Amino acid sequence: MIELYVLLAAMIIAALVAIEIKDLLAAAVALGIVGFSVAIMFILLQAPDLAIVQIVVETLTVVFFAAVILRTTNSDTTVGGFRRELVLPTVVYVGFGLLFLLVAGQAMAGLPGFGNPTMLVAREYIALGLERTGAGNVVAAIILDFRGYDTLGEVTVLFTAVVGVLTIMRRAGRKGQGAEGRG
Amino acid sequence: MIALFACLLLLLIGLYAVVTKRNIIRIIIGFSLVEYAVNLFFALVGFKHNGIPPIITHLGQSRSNFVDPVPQALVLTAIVIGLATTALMLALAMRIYEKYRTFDITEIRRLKG
Amino acid sequence: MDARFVPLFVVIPMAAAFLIPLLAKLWQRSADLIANAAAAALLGISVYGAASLVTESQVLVYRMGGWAPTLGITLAYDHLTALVALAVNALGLCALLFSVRYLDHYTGRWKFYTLFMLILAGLNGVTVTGDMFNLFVFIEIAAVSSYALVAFGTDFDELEAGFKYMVIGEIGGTAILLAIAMLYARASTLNMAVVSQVMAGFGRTPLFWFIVGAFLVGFAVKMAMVPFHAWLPDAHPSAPAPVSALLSGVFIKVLGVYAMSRVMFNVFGLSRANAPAFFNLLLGFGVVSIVAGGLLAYVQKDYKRLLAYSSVSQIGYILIGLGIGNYWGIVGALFHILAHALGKGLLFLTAGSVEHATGTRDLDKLSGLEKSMPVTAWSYLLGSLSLAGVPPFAGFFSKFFIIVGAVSAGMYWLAILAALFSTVTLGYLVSVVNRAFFVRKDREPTAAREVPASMVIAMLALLILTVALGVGFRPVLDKLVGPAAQNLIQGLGYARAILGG
Amino acid sequence: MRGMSLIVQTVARLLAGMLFLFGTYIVLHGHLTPGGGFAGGVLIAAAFILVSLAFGSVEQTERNSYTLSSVVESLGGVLFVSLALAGYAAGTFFFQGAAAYGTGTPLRLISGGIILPANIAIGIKVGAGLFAVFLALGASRFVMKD
Repeated sequence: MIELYVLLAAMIIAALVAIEIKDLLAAAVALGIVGFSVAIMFILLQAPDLAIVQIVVETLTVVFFAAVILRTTNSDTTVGGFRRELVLPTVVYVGFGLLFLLVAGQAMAGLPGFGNPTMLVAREYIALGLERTGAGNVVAAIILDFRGYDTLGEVTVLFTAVVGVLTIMRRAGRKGQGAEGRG
Repeated sequence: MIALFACLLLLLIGLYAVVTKRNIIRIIIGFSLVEYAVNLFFALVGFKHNGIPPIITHLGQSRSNFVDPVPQALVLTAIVIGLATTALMLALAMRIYEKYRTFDITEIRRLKG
Repeated sequence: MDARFVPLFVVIPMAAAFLIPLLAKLWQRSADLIANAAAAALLGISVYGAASLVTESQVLVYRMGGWAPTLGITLAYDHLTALVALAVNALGLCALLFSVRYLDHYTGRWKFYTLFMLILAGLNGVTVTGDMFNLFVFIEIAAVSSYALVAFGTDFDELEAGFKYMVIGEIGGTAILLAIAMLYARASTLNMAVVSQVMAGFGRTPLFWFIVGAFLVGFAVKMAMVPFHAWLPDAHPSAPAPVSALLSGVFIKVLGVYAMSRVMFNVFGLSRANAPAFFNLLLGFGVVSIVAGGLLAYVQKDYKRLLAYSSVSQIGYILIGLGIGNYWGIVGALFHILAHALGKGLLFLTAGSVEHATGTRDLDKLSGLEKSMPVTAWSYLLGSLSLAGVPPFAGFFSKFFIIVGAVSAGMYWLAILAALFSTVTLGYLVSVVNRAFFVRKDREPTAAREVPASMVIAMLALLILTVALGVGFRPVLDKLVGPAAQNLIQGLGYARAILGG
Repeated sequence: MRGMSLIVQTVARLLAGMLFLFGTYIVLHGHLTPGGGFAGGVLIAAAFILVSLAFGSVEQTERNSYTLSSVVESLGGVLFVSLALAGYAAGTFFFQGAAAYGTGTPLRLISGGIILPANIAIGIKVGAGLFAVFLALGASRFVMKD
């Protein structure tokens, strides 16, 4: 499992780059690196379904980011250099983070050990998946048959977001309102 | 266990950007990081040592060492929801830029309280 | 009784949302028709469901796809569900009727209706679901459509409020997802009833409290309890008035209060007897919300912003009702969900009609509207009396029950505080009457005409419901709110009711 | 938006065809192999995005494809809901799966009951919806009409 840890380290470094680098386009690319590392991680975790979806979603996310950044600006004037007003929030936040990790560590001691899931319902899905739904891919059997209602919800969230994007991109929200401030 | 901690660390990095950064695009990037971290955490939960993907390729195949398929199904949904929210946030960010000509939230803040 | 009607709560608004974009291309105004018809159908099945529960009184369980509870997703319909569904769909129909003419100011009519139907789908989905992950999915449907609707006007403030709301709201959503991931890792199942049985076997470990805490943060953001309220006073005023009514009236209660009580009481089996610290925490948040929301509402100059801060304060009442944790406290909280949904929905609709008629919501610019807009003015006055807890309106009974609960639990200071702050509520709500509706000495009455008939009907319908709920509180209490409170108090008994035996 | 050079256009056309084909394959085999309606739908959207990037477009075509894709998206949604409703209307459960649609021959293309048609509906919906989002966010400087 050494490659898992190497990937995790790479992800954390890329994440730090993504939140600190000055150029927004580069930050979006760094975000893409994190996303693709997640996809590789999914392959290592024996989840090919997730890996495929993560790859295509990540590509699309970077395309969306690039589309927005190219239409607006890619320079971020708010990062870089030492800022006095950021010292206090950062210290407070680091304190909060350490506390969170401590509490989460306590809590995670109660989880079943890593690599030994309980698989209470999962066992039934695996046993019944092919016979009861006819699908060889157990994940597909779960998302579209056993828990198809969730997928209806998922598709609806996507539909909501699409309608939401179209709503927000209207030229003017109110009648008689000019297209002020646009260039 | 270390993998789960690394996930939470990634979550904290993303949350840091959301809380302290002042550039809208940077906040969205931070939010995406939080999302990845939670998805990865959920996927790690279903991992099984020496497991194989839960896909039956031929009849009569042994299914005893399949990894847990449930987190995979749920994370799939969560990834799609994440894409949807990111797209909506980007649309809002773009319209805000068109109105205010900046991504800096300290220059945008017109609402009080 | 047959549970076959339960999935219709989700199917009707969802199908309407998918159909509106198609049919609106052919005929613009079909969106009005479809949306109102769907909302009327939703209200119809809520009434039907509540009526049949009252006569037979049992939990209805619907198995999606016919799968048994551990395998598939189950929907559950009990008295609590019936109560919340009634509030959601009654207010939904009135708000949609109000929208028909209100939208004359806006562009993008079919987009508004599509998103509104999606909010209703999300809220109803959260109400009827009996599955942890499904809860998250439907919370996201409702939340994502509300982000877009808050920014519907696409003006400076609206976009900014939408973005702020979206970032804070999504952090809450992610907290809920993290909690579900942890919960699945331990319980290895997702059906609420089964989860509650499995988790009961593991005891109150640090993991248990971590999961409870993550859920609490998520729901606290959704219900805007102080100190997680920062988004609400921006988001609710920015939305179009019918959406503000829905958001303040039912959205924060379904996604926040209802979902939280369902998870905490029925899944984790928390009660004042076995987890006093958690309930004291709720009391603390409730008191802070009442005080901070009430005092901040006093200093607002914007009509809708004042109402938004008032919502924060009223959520506090619901929280202390739950936090008291005995029968009367919970009854008061649930009754307040109904009373506040109708009352605050009505007040936001009057705000919409004032804005529609005068083009402003700045209270310093309004004066003497009582003459020109009598229906709006009287709706506002009676609605605010109800919210402030003046008998015989609905709000009086909810606050009365909460005070009875506090006294019977021996928390006299809480009873005094609740009574005291209902006068504060009355103060800031009536100050609007003074400023906007009565003629002020130094100023001419604002020129305005009463709003069109459909908007008047929507306001009157809510007004009649508010009055009816107050005058006829007895049957509502006996048949609906009381059993709903028992649904929460039974705690882990919920699992037995769902799984049967 | 201006189109790109002839070489880019030719390559893009080829690639887009392959992407589209691959997306369709992934949609149709979602119940047998990894992937499914969502992954395939995104690939189909990507094929369209590639073409619109390489060829550029005039405002009118963009508007038409925006309208068309939002209509197709709604159609996909309606299709999915009616698949779910079919079992309900026929007197069994909402989202009735294999019991209503039959399991077919296991591990062949025509199997999996509701899963295959549902994947197709999702593929249509996701492909059209994400292309519409791309047009709204990124294409040329036109602004959405109502």
